[in-house]
Amino acid sequence: MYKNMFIIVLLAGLGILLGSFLLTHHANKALPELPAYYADKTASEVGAANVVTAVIVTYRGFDTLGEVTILFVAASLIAMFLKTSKAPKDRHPRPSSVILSTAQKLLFPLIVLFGVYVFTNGHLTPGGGFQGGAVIATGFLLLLMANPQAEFKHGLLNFIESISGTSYVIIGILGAILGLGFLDNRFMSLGELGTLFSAGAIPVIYSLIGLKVGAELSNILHHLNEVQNEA
Amino acid sequence: MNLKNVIQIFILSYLTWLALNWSVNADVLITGAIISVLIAVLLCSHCEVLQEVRLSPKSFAYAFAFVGVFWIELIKSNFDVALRVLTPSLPINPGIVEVKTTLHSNIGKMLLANAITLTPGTLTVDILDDRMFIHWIDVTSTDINEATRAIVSKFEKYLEVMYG
Amino acid sequence: MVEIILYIAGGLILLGMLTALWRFVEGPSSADRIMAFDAMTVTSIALIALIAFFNNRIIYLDVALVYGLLSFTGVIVIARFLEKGL
Amino acid sequence: MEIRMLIGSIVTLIGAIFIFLGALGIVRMPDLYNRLQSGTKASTLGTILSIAGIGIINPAWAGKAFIIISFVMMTNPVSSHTLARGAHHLGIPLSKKTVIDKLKEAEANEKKEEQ
Repeated sequence: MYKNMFIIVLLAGLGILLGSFLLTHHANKALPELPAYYADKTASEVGAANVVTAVIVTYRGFDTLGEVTILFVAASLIAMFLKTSKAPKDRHPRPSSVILSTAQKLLFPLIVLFGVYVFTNGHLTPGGGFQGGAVIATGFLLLLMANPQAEFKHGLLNFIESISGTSYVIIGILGAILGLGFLDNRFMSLGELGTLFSAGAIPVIYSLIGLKVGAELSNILHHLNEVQNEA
Repeated sequence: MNLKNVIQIFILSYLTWLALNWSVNADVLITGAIISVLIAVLLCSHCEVLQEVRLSPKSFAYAFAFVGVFWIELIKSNFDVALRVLTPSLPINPGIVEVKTTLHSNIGKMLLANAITLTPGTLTVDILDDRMFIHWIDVTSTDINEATRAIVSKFEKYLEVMYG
Repeated sequence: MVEIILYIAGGLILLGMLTALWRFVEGPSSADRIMAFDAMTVTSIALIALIAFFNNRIIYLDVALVYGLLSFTGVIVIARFLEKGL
Repeated sequence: MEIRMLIGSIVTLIGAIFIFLGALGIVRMPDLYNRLQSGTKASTLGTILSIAGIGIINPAWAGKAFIIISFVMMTNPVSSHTLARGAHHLGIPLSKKTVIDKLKEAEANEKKEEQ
Protein backbone atom coordinates (compact mmCIF):
# COMPACT_ATOMS: atom_id res chain seq x y z
CA MET A 1 0.00 0.00 0.00
CA TYR A 2 2.74 2.43 1.01
CA LYS A 3 4.62 1.38 -2.09
CA ASN A 4 1.65 2.30 -4.28
CA MET A 5 1.29 5.65 -2.52
CA PHE A 6 4.95 6.31 -3.07
CA ILE A 7 4.62 5.50 -6.76
CA ILE A 8 1.62 7.84 -7.12
CA VAL A 9 3.50 10.65 -5.39
CA LEU A 10 6.52 10.00 -7.61
CA LEU A 11 4.45 10.08 -10.80
CA ALA A 12 2.55 13.20 -9.73
CA GLY A 13 5.79 14.98 -8.84
CA LEU A 14 7.29 14.04 -12.21
CA GLY A 15 4.19 15.28 -14.00
CA ILE A 16 4.16 18.60 -12.14
CA LEU A 17 7.87 19.09 -12.77
CA LEU A 18 7.66 18.41 -16.49
CA GLY A 19 4.40 20.32 -16.84
CA SER A 20 5.81 23.41 -15.17
CA PHE A 21 8.86 23.26 -17.44
CA LEU A 22 6.56 23.04 -20.43
CA LEU A 23 4.31 25.91 -19.38
CA THR A 24 7.03 28.34 -18.32
CA HIS A 25 9.23 27.64 -21.32
CA HIS A 26 10.01 30.65 -23.47
CA ALA A 27 12.17 30.17 -26.50
CA ASN A 28 15.15 32.50 -26.55
CA LYS A 29 14.78 34.02 -30.01
CA ALA A 30 18.04 35.99 -30.15
CA LEU A 31 21.07 33.82 -30.89
CA PRO A 32 24.55 34.43 -29.48
CA GLU A 33 27.27 35.47 -31.89
CA LEU A 34 28.72 32.10 -32.97
CA PRO A 35 25.40 30.27 -33.53
CA ALA A 36 24.10 33.32 -35.38
CA TYR A 37 27.06 33.13 -37.74
CA TYR A 38 26.38 29.46 -38.52
CA ALA A 39 22.64 30.03 -38.89
CA ASP A 40 23.11 32.94 -41.28
CA LYS A 41 25.98 31.70 -43.41
CA THR A 42 25.37 27.95 -43.73
CA ALA A 43 22.84 28.05 -46.57
CA SER A 44 24.86 30.44 -48.72
CA GLU A 45 28.39 29.22 -47.91
CA VAL A 46 27.95 25.46 -47.68
CA GLY A 47 24.54 24.86 -49.25
CA ALA A 48 23.20 22.48 -46.57
CA ALA A 49 19.67 22.84 -45.19
CA ASN A 50 20.69 21.19 -41.92
CA VAL A 51 23.02 23.47 -39.98
CA VAL A 52 24.18 20.73 -37.61
CA THR A 53 25.34 18.60 -40.53
CA ALA A 54 27.18 21.56 -42.02
CA VAL A 55 28.98 22.14 -38.73
CA ILE A 56 29.85 18.47 -38.26
CA VAL A 57 31.04 17.75 -41.78
CA THR A 58 32.65 20.98 -42.92
CA TYR A 59 33.27 23.59 -40.24
CA ARG A 60 34.37 20.94 -37.74
CA GLY A 61 35.16 18.20 -40.23
CA PHE A 62 38.50 17.45 -38.62
CA ASP A 63 36.78 16.53 -35.34
CA THR A 64 34.55 14.11 -37.20
CA LEU A 65 37.59 12.42 -38.69
CA GLY A 66 38.85 11.97 -35.13
CA GLU A 67 35.54 10.51 -34.01
CA VAL A 68 35.50 8.01 -36.86
CA THR A 69 39.07 7.04 -35.97
CA ILE A 70 38.09 6.49 -32.33
CA LEU A 71 35.25 4.21 -33.41
CA PHE A 72 37.64 2.33 -35.69
CA VAL A 73 40.15 1.86 -32.87
CA ALA A 74 37.37 0.65 -30.55
CA ALA A 75 36.19 -1.89 -33.12
CA SER A 76 39.73 -3.14 -33.72
CA LEU A 77 40.43 -3.45 -30.00
CA ILE A 78 37.22 -5.41 -29.45
CA ALA A 79 38.15 -7.72 -32.30
CA MET A 80 41.63 -8.14 -30.86
CA PHE A 81 40.65 -8.84 -27.27
CA LEU A 82 37.56 -10.95 -27.82
CA LYS A 83 39.01 -13.34 -30.36
CA THR A 84 40.49 -15.89 -28.00
CA SER A 85 40.16 -19.33 -29.49
CA LYS A 86 38.88 -21.01 -32.59
CA ALA A 87 37.14 -23.99 -30.99
CA PRO A 88 33.36 -23.58 -31.22
CA LYS A 89 31.49 -24.14 -27.98
CA ASP A 90 28.66 -26.61 -27.87
CA ARG A 91 25.94 -24.00 -27.44
CA HIS A 92 22.26 -24.56 -27.83
CA PRO A 93 20.40 -21.27 -27.78
CA ARG A 94 16.66 -21.60 -28.01
CA PRO A 95 15.81 -21.22 -31.69
CA SER A 96 13.59 -18.33 -32.62
CA SER A 97 10.09 -18.96 -33.88
CA VAL A 98 9.29 -19.01 -37.58
CA ILE A 99 7.42 -15.71 -37.16
CA LEU A 100 10.49 -13.82 -35.97
CA SER A 101 12.84 -15.31 -38.55
CA THR A 102 10.46 -14.65 -41.44
CA ALA A 103 9.76 -11.10 -40.28
CA GLN A 104 13.51 -10.51 -39.94
CA LYS A 105 14.11 -11.65 -43.53
CA LEU A 106 11.39 -9.34 -44.76
CA LEU A 107 12.49 -6.34 -42.68
CA PHE A 108 16.25 -6.62 -43.13
CA PRO A 109 16.50 -4.99 -46.60
CA LEU A 110 14.01 -2.30 -45.54
CA ILE A 111 15.96 -1.41 -42.40
CA VAL A 112 19.22 -1.19 -44.35
CA LEU A 113 17.42 0.96 -46.93
CA PHE A 114 16.16 3.24 -44.18
CA GLY A 115 19.68 3.56 -42.80
CA VAL A 116 20.89 4.55 -46.26
CA TYR A 117 18.03 7.05 -46.50
CA VAL A 118 19.03 8.58 -43.16
CA PHE A 119 22.63 9.18 -44.17
CA THR A 120 22.07 10.23 -47.79
CA ASN A 121 19.58 12.85 -46.56
CA GLY A 122 21.86 13.96 -43.74
CA HIS A 123 22.10 17.50 -45.16
CA LEU A 124 18.29 17.86 -45.36
CA THR A 125 16.78 15.98 -42.40
CA PRO A 126 17.83 15.46 -38.77
CA GLY A 127 19.88 12.42 -39.72
CA GLY A 128 23.46 11.82 -40.62
CA GLY A 129 26.22 9.30 -40.98
CA PHE A 130 26.45 8.14 -37.39
CA GLN A 131 22.68 7.75 -37.03
CA GLY A 132 22.33 5.98 -40.37
CA GLY A 133 25.16 3.65 -39.50
CA ALA A 134 23.48 2.81 -36.19
CA VAL A 135 20.22 2.04 -38.02
CA ILE A 136 22.05 -0.31 -40.40
CA ALA A 137 23.69 -2.02 -37.43
CA THR A 138 20.17 -2.48 -35.98
CA GLY A 139 19.34 -4.57 -39.03
CA PHE A 140 22.32 -6.81 -38.35
CA LEU A 141 21.38 -7.01 -34.66
CA LEU A 142 17.94 -8.24 -35.71
CA LEU A 143 19.62 -10.85 -37.91
CA LEU A 144 21.60 -12.10 -34.90
CA MET A 145 18.44 -12.15 -32.76
CA ALA A 146 16.57 -14.30 -35.27
CA ASN A 147 19.50 -16.62 -35.79
CA PRO A 148 22.21 -16.43 -33.11
CA GLN A 149 24.57 -18.67 -35.04
CA ALA A 150 24.34 -16.71 -38.28
CA GLU A 151 27.53 -16.06 -40.22
CA PHE A 152 28.16 -12.61 -41.60
CA LYS A 153 29.93 -11.90 -44.83
CA HIS A 154 33.01 -10.83 -42.89
CA GLY A 155 35.10 -10.01 -45.93
CA LEU A 156 32.43 -7.78 -47.41
CA LEU A 157 32.00 -5.81 -44.16
CA ASN A 158 35.75 -5.31 -43.78
CA PHE A 159 36.03 -4.31 -47.44
CA ILE A 160 33.23 -1.72 -47.12
CA GLU A 161 34.79 -0.35 -43.96
CA SER A 162 38.29 0.09 -45.32
CA ILE A 163 37.15 1.42 -48.71
CA SER A 164 34.87 4.03 -47.16
CA GLY A 165 37.51 5.09 -44.62
CA THR A 166 40.10 5.57 -47.34
CA SER A 167 37.69 7.44 -49.63
CA TYR A 168 36.80 9.74 -46.75
CA VAL A 169 40.40 10.84 -46.35
CA ILE A 170 40.88 11.10 -50.13
CA ILE A 171 37.86 13.39 -50.42
CA GLY A 172 39.21 15.49 -47.58
CA ILE A 173 42.53 15.87 -49.41
CA LEU A 174 40.71 16.66 -52.67
CA GLY A 175 38.95 19.43 -50.80
CA ALA A 176 42.34 20.77 -49.72
CA ILE A 177 43.71 20.64 -53.28
CA LEU A 178 40.69 21.88 -55.25
CA GLY A 179 38.84 23.87 -52.62
CA LEU A 180 39.88 26.00 -49.72
CA GLY A 181 41.00 23.49 -47.12
CA PHE A 182 40.95 19.94 -45.78
CA LEU A 183 37.39 18.48 -45.99
CA ASP A 184 36.11 21.53 -47.82
CA ASN A 185 32.88 20.58 -49.60
CA ARG A 186 32.85 23.23 -52.28
CA PHE A 187 34.92 21.49 -54.93
CA MET A 188 31.67 19.84 -56.05
CA SER A 189 28.76 21.97 -57.20
CA LEU A 190 26.56 23.23 -54.39
CA GLY A 191 23.33 22.61 -56.31
CA GLU A 192 19.94 23.88 -55.34
CA LEU A 193 19.21 24.15 -51.61
CA GLY A 194 16.94 21.35 -50.42
CA THR A 195 17.50 18.76 -53.15
CA LEU A 196 19.27 15.43 -52.77
CA PHE A 197 22.29 16.36 -54.90
CA SER A 198 23.23 19.59 -53.14
CA ALA A 199 25.63 20.92 -50.55
CA GLY A 200 28.68 19.85 -52.51
CA ALA A 201 30.52 16.90 -51.05
CA ILE A 202 28.51 16.70 -47.82
CA PRO A 203 26.20 13.83 -48.92
CA VAL A 204 29.18 11.87 -50.23
CA ILE A 205 31.17 12.36 -47.05
CA TYR A 206 28.21 11.51 -44.87
CA SER A 207 27.42 8.40 -46.91
CA LEU A 208 31.00 7.22 -46.47
CA ILE A 209 30.84 7.89 -42.72
CA GLY A 210 27.51 6.04 -42.55
CA LEU A 211 28.83 3.00 -44.38
CA LYS A 212 31.93 2.95 -42.19
CA VAL A 213 30.00 3.29 -38.93
CA GLY A 214 27.45 0.67 -40.00
CA ALA A 215 30.16 -1.82 -40.96
CA GLU A 216 32.11 -1.18 -37.75
CA LEU A 217 29.12 -1.53 -35.44
CA SER A 218 28.02 -4.70 -37.25
CA ASN A 219 31.53 -6.08 -36.86
CA ILE A 220 31.44 -5.31 -33.12
CA LEU A 221 28.08 -7.08 -32.80
CA HIS A 222 29.43 -10.06 -34.67
CA HIS A 223 32.49 -10.31 -32.46
CA LEU A 224 30.40 -10.01 -29.30
CA ASN A 225 28.19 -12.81 -30.58
CA GLU A 226 31.12 -14.95 -31.66
CA VAL A 227 32.76 -14.83 -28.27
CA GLN A 228 29.69 -16.62 -26.91
CA ASN A 229 30.15 -19.35 -29.46
CA GLU A 230 33.73 -19.91 -28.37
CA ALA A 231 34.74 -21.97 -25.40
CA MET B 1 21.39 -16.08 -55.93
CA ASN B 2 17.90 -16.33 -57.26
CA LEU B 3 16.79 -13.92 -59.95
CA LYS B 4 13.12 -13.82 -58.95
CA ASN B 5 14.03 -13.12 -55.34
CA VAL B 6 16.49 -10.36 -56.28
CA ILE B 7 13.90 -8.67 -58.50
CA GLN B 8 11.24 -8.82 -55.80
CA ILE B 9 13.58 -7.35 -53.16
CA PHE B 10 14.58 -4.64 -55.63
CA ILE B 11 10.95 -3.65 -56.31
CA LEU B 12 10.13 -3.65 -52.60
CA SER B 13 13.15 -1.50 -51.71
CA TYR B 14 12.57 0.90 -54.60
CA LEU B 15 8.93 1.48 -53.69
CA THR B 16 9.91 2.06 -50.05
CA TRP B 17 12.59 4.51 -51.14
CA LEU B 18 10.12 6.47 -53.26
CA ALA B 19 7.57 6.60 -50.43
CA LEU B 20 10.27 7.73 -47.97
CA ASN B 21 11.46 10.56 -50.23
CA TRP B 22 8.01 11.39 -51.61
CA SER B 23 9.36 13.11 -54.69
CA VAL B 24 10.07 12.05 -58.26
CA ASN B 25 13.06 14.24 -59.06
CA ALA B 26 15.70 12.64 -61.26
CA ASP B 27 18.32 12.58 -58.50
CA VAL B 28 16.00 10.70 -56.12
CA LEU B 29 15.05 8.17 -58.80
CA ILE B 30 18.66 7.47 -59.80
CA THR B 31 20.03 7.18 -56.25
CA GLY B 32 17.17 4.92 -55.23
CA ALA B 33 17.74 2.58 -58.17
CA ILE B 34 21.45 2.25 -57.39
CA ILE B 35 20.87 1.65 -53.67
CA SER B 36 18.07 -0.88 -54.28
CA VAL B 37 20.20 -2.87 -56.73
CA LEU B 38 23.09 -2.95 -54.26
CA ILE B 39 20.85 -4.10 -51.40
CA ALA B 40 19.11 -6.76 -53.50
CA VAL B 41 22.30 -8.19 -54.97
CA LEU B 42 24.82 -7.86 -52.14
CA LEU B 43 22.89 -8.11 -48.91
CA CYS B 44 19.70 -9.95 -49.61
CA SER B 45 20.51 -12.76 -51.99
CA HIS B 46 19.63 -15.15 -49.17
CA CYS B 47 16.40 -13.59 -47.83
CA GLU B 48 14.17 -15.96 -49.74
CA VAL B 49 10.86 -14.94 -48.31
CA LEU B 50 8.77 -13.34 -51.01
CA GLN B 51 9.15 -16.13 -53.54
CA GLU B 52 6.18 -17.99 -52.22
CA VAL B 53 3.83 -15.15 -53.07
CA ARG B 54 1.63 -16.03 -56.01
CA LEU B 55 1.32 -13.23 -58.52
CA SER B 56 -2.01 -13.71 -60.21
CA PRO B 57 -5.00 -11.36 -60.54
CA LYS B 58 -7.00 -13.58 -58.24
CA SER B 59 -4.44 -13.34 -55.46
CA PHE B 60 -4.41 -9.55 -55.76
CA ALA B 61 -8.17 -9.46 -55.39
CA TYR B 62 -7.93 -11.71 -52.36
CA ALA B 63 -5.20 -9.50 -50.90
CA PHE B 64 -7.59 -6.53 -51.00
CA ALA B 65 -10.34 -8.65 -49.45
CA PHE B 66 -7.92 -9.78 -46.76
CA VAL B 67 -6.99 -6.21 -45.88
CA GLY B 68 -10.69 -5.28 -45.67
CA VAL B 69 -11.63 -8.23 -43.48
CA PHE B 70 -8.60 -7.58 -41.31
CA TRP B 71 -9.51 -3.93 -40.69
CA ILE B 72 -13.11 -4.80 -39.83
CA GLU B 73 -11.95 -7.48 -37.39
CA LEU B 74 -9.35 -5.11 -35.93
CA ILE B 75 -11.87 -2.37 -35.13
CA LYS B 76 -14.55 -4.79 -33.95
CA SER B 77 -12.26 -6.59 -31.55
CA ASN B 78 -10.73 -3.35 -30.31
CA PHE B 79 -14.15 -2.16 -29.24
CA ASP B 80 -14.79 -5.54 -27.63
CA VAL B 81 -11.62 -5.43 -25.54
CA ALA B 82 -12.12 -1.74 -24.70
CA LEU B 83 -15.57 -2.60 -23.31
CA ARG B 84 -14.06 -5.41 -21.23
CA VAL B 85 -11.43 -3.04 -19.80
CA LEU B 86 -14.05 -0.43 -18.92
CA THR B 87 -16.43 -2.89 -17.20
CA PRO B 88 -15.68 -2.75 -13.47
CA SER B 89 -15.97 -6.52 -12.95
CA LEU B 90 -13.38 -7.22 -15.71
CA PRO B 91 -15.23 -10.03 -17.54
CA ILE B 92 -12.37 -12.13 -18.92
CA ASN B 93 -12.04 -15.86 -19.32
CA PRO B 94 -8.47 -16.34 -20.57
CA GLY B 95 -6.59 -19.43 -21.64
CA ILE B 96 -4.12 -20.79 -24.17
CA VAL B 97 -5.79 -22.91 -26.84
CA GLU B 98 -4.33 -24.90 -29.72
CA VAL B 99 -5.38 -24.35 -33.33
CA LYS B 100 -4.29 -25.87 -36.61
CA THR B 101 -3.40 -24.08 -39.83
CA THR B 102 -3.32 -25.47 -43.35
CA LEU B 103 -0.82 -22.89 -44.66
CA HIS B 104 2.58 -24.22 -45.70
CA SER B 105 4.70 -21.21 -46.61
CA ASN B 106 6.60 -19.28 -43.95
CA ILE B 107 5.34 -15.87 -45.00
CA GLY B 108 1.76 -17.10 -45.00
CA LYS B 109 2.18 -18.41 -41.46
CA MET B 110 3.77 -15.16 -40.38
CA LEU B 111 0.99 -13.03 -41.83
CA LEU B 112 -1.64 -15.27 -40.25
CA ALA B 113 0.08 -15.07 -36.85
CA ASN B 114 0.43 -11.29 -37.17
CA ALA B 115 -3.22 -10.87 -38.09
CA ILE B 116 -4.23 -13.01 -35.12
CA THR B 117 -1.93 -11.07 -32.79
CA LEU B 118 -3.02 -7.65 -34.01
CA THR B 119 -6.70 -8.31 -33.35
CA PRO B 120 -7.03 -7.85 -29.61
CA GLY B 121 -8.47 -10.80 -27.80
CA THR B 122 -6.13 -13.27 -29.43
CA LEU B 123 -2.34 -13.45 -29.18
CA THR B 124 -0.05 -15.99 -30.85
CA VAL B 125 2.20 -17.35 -28.11
CA ASP B 126 4.01 -20.11 -29.99
CA ILE B 127 4.04 -21.86 -33.32
CA LEU B 128 5.23 -25.41 -33.94
CA ASP B 129 4.95 -26.48 -37.58
CA ASP B 130 1.22 -26.32 -38.25
CA ARG B 131 0.12 -26.06 -34.61
CA MET B 132 -0.37 -22.58 -33.22
CA PHE B 133 -0.85 -21.84 -29.53
CA ILE B 134 -3.06 -18.84 -29.01
CA HIS B 135 -3.80 -16.94 -25.85
CA TRP B 136 -7.50 -16.16 -26.01
CA ILE B 137 -9.05 -13.58 -23.71
CA ASP B 138 -12.49 -15.19 -23.81
CA VAL B 139 -12.23 -18.95 -24.28
CA THR B 140 -15.52 -20.24 -25.67
CA SER B 141 -14.27 -23.68 -26.65
CA THR B 142 -11.17 -25.70 -25.81
CA ASP B 143 -11.63 -28.10 -28.72
CA ILE B 144 -9.03 -27.74 -31.51
CA ASN B 145 -11.53 -27.71 -34.38
CA GLU B 146 -13.92 -25.30 -32.71
CA ALA B 147 -11.14 -22.90 -31.80
CA THR B 148 -9.69 -23.12 -35.30
CA ARG B 149 -13.03 -22.18 -36.78
CA ALA B 150 -13.46 -19.26 -34.38
CA ILE B 151 -9.97 -17.75 -34.68
CA VAL B 152 -8.13 -18.89 -37.79
CA SER B 153 -10.65 -19.57 -40.55
CA LYS B 154 -11.72 -15.99 -41.19
CA PHE B 155 -8.19 -15.02 -42.26
CA GLU B 156 -6.97 -18.32 -43.58
CA LYS B 157 -9.23 -18.61 -46.60
CA TYR B 158 -7.76 -15.42 -48.07
CA LEU B 159 -4.15 -16.18 -47.23
CA GLU B 160 -4.47 -19.65 -48.71
CA VAL B 161 -5.08 -18.20 -52.17
CA MET B 162 -2.22 -15.74 -51.84
CA TYR B 163 0.49 -17.89 -50.34
CA GLY B 164 -0.58 -21.55 -50.35
CA MET C 1 -11.30 23.88 -33.95
CA VAL C 2 -8.85 21.37 -35.41
CA GLU C 3 -6.11 22.51 -33.06
CA ILE C 4 -8.34 22.20 -30.01
CA ILE C 5 -9.25 18.61 -30.93
CA LEU C 6 -5.59 17.80 -31.46
CA TYR C 7 -4.66 19.35 -28.09
CA ILE C 8 -7.24 17.10 -26.43
CA ALA C 9 -5.79 14.12 -28.30
CA GLY C 10 -2.29 15.02 -27.17
CA GLY C 11 -3.48 15.30 -23.56
CA LEU C 12 -5.10 11.87 -23.76
CA ILE C 13 -1.92 10.37 -25.22
CA LEU C 14 0.17 11.89 -22.42
CA LEU C 15 -2.29 10.56 -19.86
CA GLY C 16 -2.00 7.11 -21.45
CA MET C 17 1.80 7.27 -21.25
CA LEU C 18 1.63 8.18 -17.57
CA THR C 19 -0.74 5.28 -16.95
CA ALA C 20 1.65 2.90 -18.70
CA LEU C 21 4.49 4.37 -16.63
CA TRP C 22 2.64 3.08 -13.57
CA ARG C 23 2.95 -0.47 -14.86
CA PHE C 24 6.59 0.14 -15.69
CA VAL C 25 7.31 1.16 -12.10
CA GLU C 26 5.05 -1.46 -10.51
CA GLY C 27 6.32 -4.52 -12.38
CA PRO C 28 6.02 -7.23 -11.02
CA SER C 29 8.19 -9.14 -13.53
CA SER C 30 10.77 -7.81 -15.97
CA ALA C 31 8.57 -8.95 -18.86
CA ASP C 32 5.80 -6.68 -17.54
CA ARG C 33 8.19 -3.77 -17.44
CA ILE C 34 9.44 -4.27 -20.98
CA MET C 35 5.83 -4.61 -22.13
CA ALA C 36 4.94 -1.27 -20.55
CA PHE C 37 8.07 0.24 -22.09
CA ASP C 38 7.03 -1.05 -25.50
CA ALA C 39 3.56 0.43 -25.13
CA MET C 40 5.08 3.76 -24.09
CA THR C 41 7.44 3.97 -27.05
CA VAL C 42 4.71 3.00 -29.52
CA THR C 43 2.53 5.69 -27.96
CA SER C 44 5.31 8.23 -28.22
CA ILE C 45 5.37 7.69 -32.00
CA ALA C 46 1.85 9.16 -32.08
CA LEU C 47 3.00 12.00 -29.84
CA ILE C 48 5.95 12.79 -32.12
CA ALA C 49 3.55 12.88 -35.08
CA LEU C 50 1.39 15.39 -33.22
CA ILE C 51 4.45 17.53 -32.40
CA ALA C 52 5.41 17.37 -36.08
CA PHE C 53 1.97 18.71 -36.96
CA PHE C 54 2.10 21.56 -34.45
CA ASN C 55 5.56 22.64 -35.62
CA ASN C 56 4.64 21.94 -39.27
CA ARG C 57 7.81 19.95 -39.88
CA ILE C 58 7.64 16.70 -41.83
CA ILE C 59 11.19 15.78 -40.88
CA TYR C 60 10.07 14.92 -37.35
CA LEU C 61 8.31 11.89 -38.82
CA ASP C 62 11.75 10.41 -39.58
CA VAL C 63 12.47 10.61 -35.85
CA ALA C 64 9.21 8.74 -35.18
CA LEU C 65 10.25 5.99 -37.58
CA VAL C 66 13.66 5.59 -35.94
CA TYR C 67 11.91 5.50 -32.57
CA GLY C 68 9.64 2.69 -33.70
CA LEU C 69 12.61 0.75 -35.07
CA LEU C 70 14.60 1.09 -31.84
CA SER C 71 11.64 0.12 -29.67
CA PHE C 72 11.05 -2.97 -31.78
CA THR C 73 14.69 -4.05 -31.64
CA GLY C 74 14.93 -3.36 -27.91
CA VAL C 75 11.92 -5.49 -27.10
CA ILE C 76 13.16 -8.32 -29.32
CA VAL C 77 16.61 -8.27 -27.69
CA ILE C 78 15.25 -8.37 -24.15
CA ALA C 79 12.63 -11.01 -25.00
CA ARG C 80 15.26 -13.24 -26.61
CA PHE C 81 17.53 -12.69 -23.60
CA LEU C 82 14.74 -13.71 -21.22
CA GLU C 83 14.08 -16.97 -23.07
CA LYS C 84 17.84 -17.72 -23.22
CA GLY C 85 17.96 -17.50 -26.99
CA LEU C 86 21.17 -15.47 -27.25
CA MET D 1 -10.57 21.77 -47.05
CA GLU D 2 -11.90 22.51 -43.60
CA ILE D 3 -13.93 19.30 -43.56
CA ARG D 4 -10.91 17.19 -44.47
CA MET D 5 -8.93 18.68 -41.56
CA LEU D 6 -11.87 18.07 -39.23
CA ILE D 7 -12.07 14.42 -40.28
CA GLY D 8 -8.33 14.02 -39.77
CA SER D 9 -8.38 15.53 -36.31
CA ILE D 10 -11.33 13.35 -35.27
CA VAL D 11 -9.48 10.23 -36.49
CA THR D 12 -6.50 11.34 -34.40
CA LEU D 13 -8.77 11.87 -31.39
CA ILE D 14 -10.23 8.36 -31.75
CA GLY D 15 -6.68 7.02 -31.88
CA ALA D 16 -5.79 8.91 -28.71
CA ILE D 17 -8.85 7.45 -26.96
CA PHE D 18 -7.75 3.94 -27.95
CA ILE D 19 -4.25 4.66 -26.66
CA PHE D 20 -5.67 5.75 -23.33
CA LEU D 21 -7.95 2.69 -23.09
CA GLY D 22 -5.01 0.46 -23.89
CA ALA D 23 -2.94 2.02 -21.14
CA LEU D 24 -5.88 1.50 -18.78
CA GLY D 25 -5.92 -2.16 -19.84
CA ILE D 26 -2.21 -2.47 -19.05
CA VAL D 27 -2.92 -1.41 -15.48
CA ARG D 28 -6.16 -3.32 -14.92
CA MET D 29 -5.51 -6.75 -16.45
CA PRO D 30 -4.38 -9.50 -14.07
CA ASP D 31 -1.43 -11.13 -15.84
CA LEU D 32 1.22 -10.46 -18.48
CA TYR D 33 -0.56 -12.16 -21.38
CA ASN D 34 -3.82 -10.29 -20.85
CA ARG D 35 -1.88 -7.06 -20.52
CA LEU D 36 -0.16 -7.74 -23.81
CA GLN D 37 -3.60 -8.35 -25.32
CA SER D 38 -5.36 -5.23 -24.21
CA GLY D 39 -2.41 -2.91 -23.85
CA THR D 40 -0.02 -3.29 -26.71
CA LYS D 41 -2.64 -4.12 -29.30
CA ALA D 42 -4.96 -1.25 -28.43
CA SER D 43 -2.07 1.18 -28.40
CA THR D 44 -1.03 -0.13 -31.81
CA LEU D 45 -4.42 0.67 -33.31
CA GLY D 46 -4.37 4.01 -31.50
CA THR D 47 -0.98 4.91 -32.94
CA ILE D 48 -2.03 3.83 -36.43
CA LEU D 49 -5.18 5.96 -36.26
CA SER D 50 -3.32 8.98 -34.86
CA ILE D 51 -0.73 8.92 -37.64
CA ALA D 52 -3.42 8.29 -40.26
CA GLY D 53 -5.26 11.35 -38.96
CA ILE D 54 -2.12 13.46 -39.27
CA GLY D 55 -1.70 12.09 -42.81
CA ILE D 56 -5.28 13.09 -43.68
CA ILE D 57 -4.79 16.61 -42.33
CA ASN D 58 -1.60 17.08 -44.32
CA PRO D 59 -1.81 15.09 -47.60
CA ALA D 60 1.81 15.90 -48.42
CA TRP D 61 2.82 13.74 -45.46
CA ALA D 62 0.78 10.75 -46.57
CA GLY D 63 3.75 8.78 -47.94
CA LYS D 64 5.74 8.91 -44.74
CA ALA D 65 2.63 8.29 -42.64
CA PHE D 66 1.92 5.20 -44.74
CA ILE D 67 5.49 3.95 -44.19
CA ILE D 68 5.21 4.43 -40.42
CA ILE D 69 1.81 2.71 -40.31
CA SER D 70 2.97 -0.32 -42.26
CA PHE D 71 6.14 -0.50 -40.19
CA VAL D 72 4.20 -0.43 -36.91
CA MET D 73 1.73 -3.02 -38.19
CA MET D 74 4.58 -5.25 -39.29
CA THR D 75 6.77 -5.07 -36.20
CA ASN D 76 4.42 -4.72 -33.26
CA PRO D 77 2.76 -8.16 -33.44
CA VAL D 78 6.18 -9.74 -33.90
CA SER D 79 7.59 -8.14 -30.77
CA SER D 80 4.45 -8.99 -28.77
CA HIS D 81 4.66 -12.59 -29.92
CA THR D 82 8.37 -12.85 -29.09
CA LEU D 83 7.80 -11.37 -25.65
CA ALA D 84 4.87 -13.71 -24.90
CA ARG D 85 6.85 -16.71 -26.12
CA GLY D 86 9.85 -15.79 -23.99
CA ALA D 87 7.69 -15.14 -20.95
CA HIS D 88 5.93 -18.48 -21.30
CA HIS D 89 9.26 -20.27 -21.65
CA LEU D 90 10.55 -18.42 -18.60
CA GLY D 91 7.52 -19.61 -16.64
CA ILE D 92 5.83 -16.31 -15.84
CA PRO D 93 2.53 -17.51 -14.34
CA LEU D 94 -0.88 -17.04 -15.87
CA SER D 95 -3.64 -15.48 -13.77
CA LYS D 96 -5.95 -17.51 -11.57
CA LYS D 97 -8.83 -16.94 -13.97
CA THR D 98 -7.09 -18.94 -16.67
CA VAL D 99 -9.16 -21.84 -17.98
CA ILE D 100 -6.67 -23.88 -19.97
CA ASP D 101 -3.00 -23.93 -20.97
CA LYS D 102 -2.52 -26.20 -23.97
CA LEU D 103 1.05 -25.02 -24.60
CA LYS D 104 2.22 -26.26 -21.22
CA GLU D 105 0.59 -29.62 -21.89
CA ALA D 106 2.24 -29.81 -25.31
CA GLU D 107 5.67 -29.00 -23.86
CA ALA D 108 5.20 -31.59 -21.10
CA ASN D 109 4.25 -34.18 -23.73
CA GLU D 110 7.35 -33.43 -25.74
CA LYS D 111 9.58 -33.81 -22.72
CA LYS D 112 7.97 -37.19 -21.94
CA GLU D 113 8.61 -38.38 -25.47
CA GLU D 114 12.27 -37.38 -25.27
CA GLN D 115 12.76 -39.44 -22.13
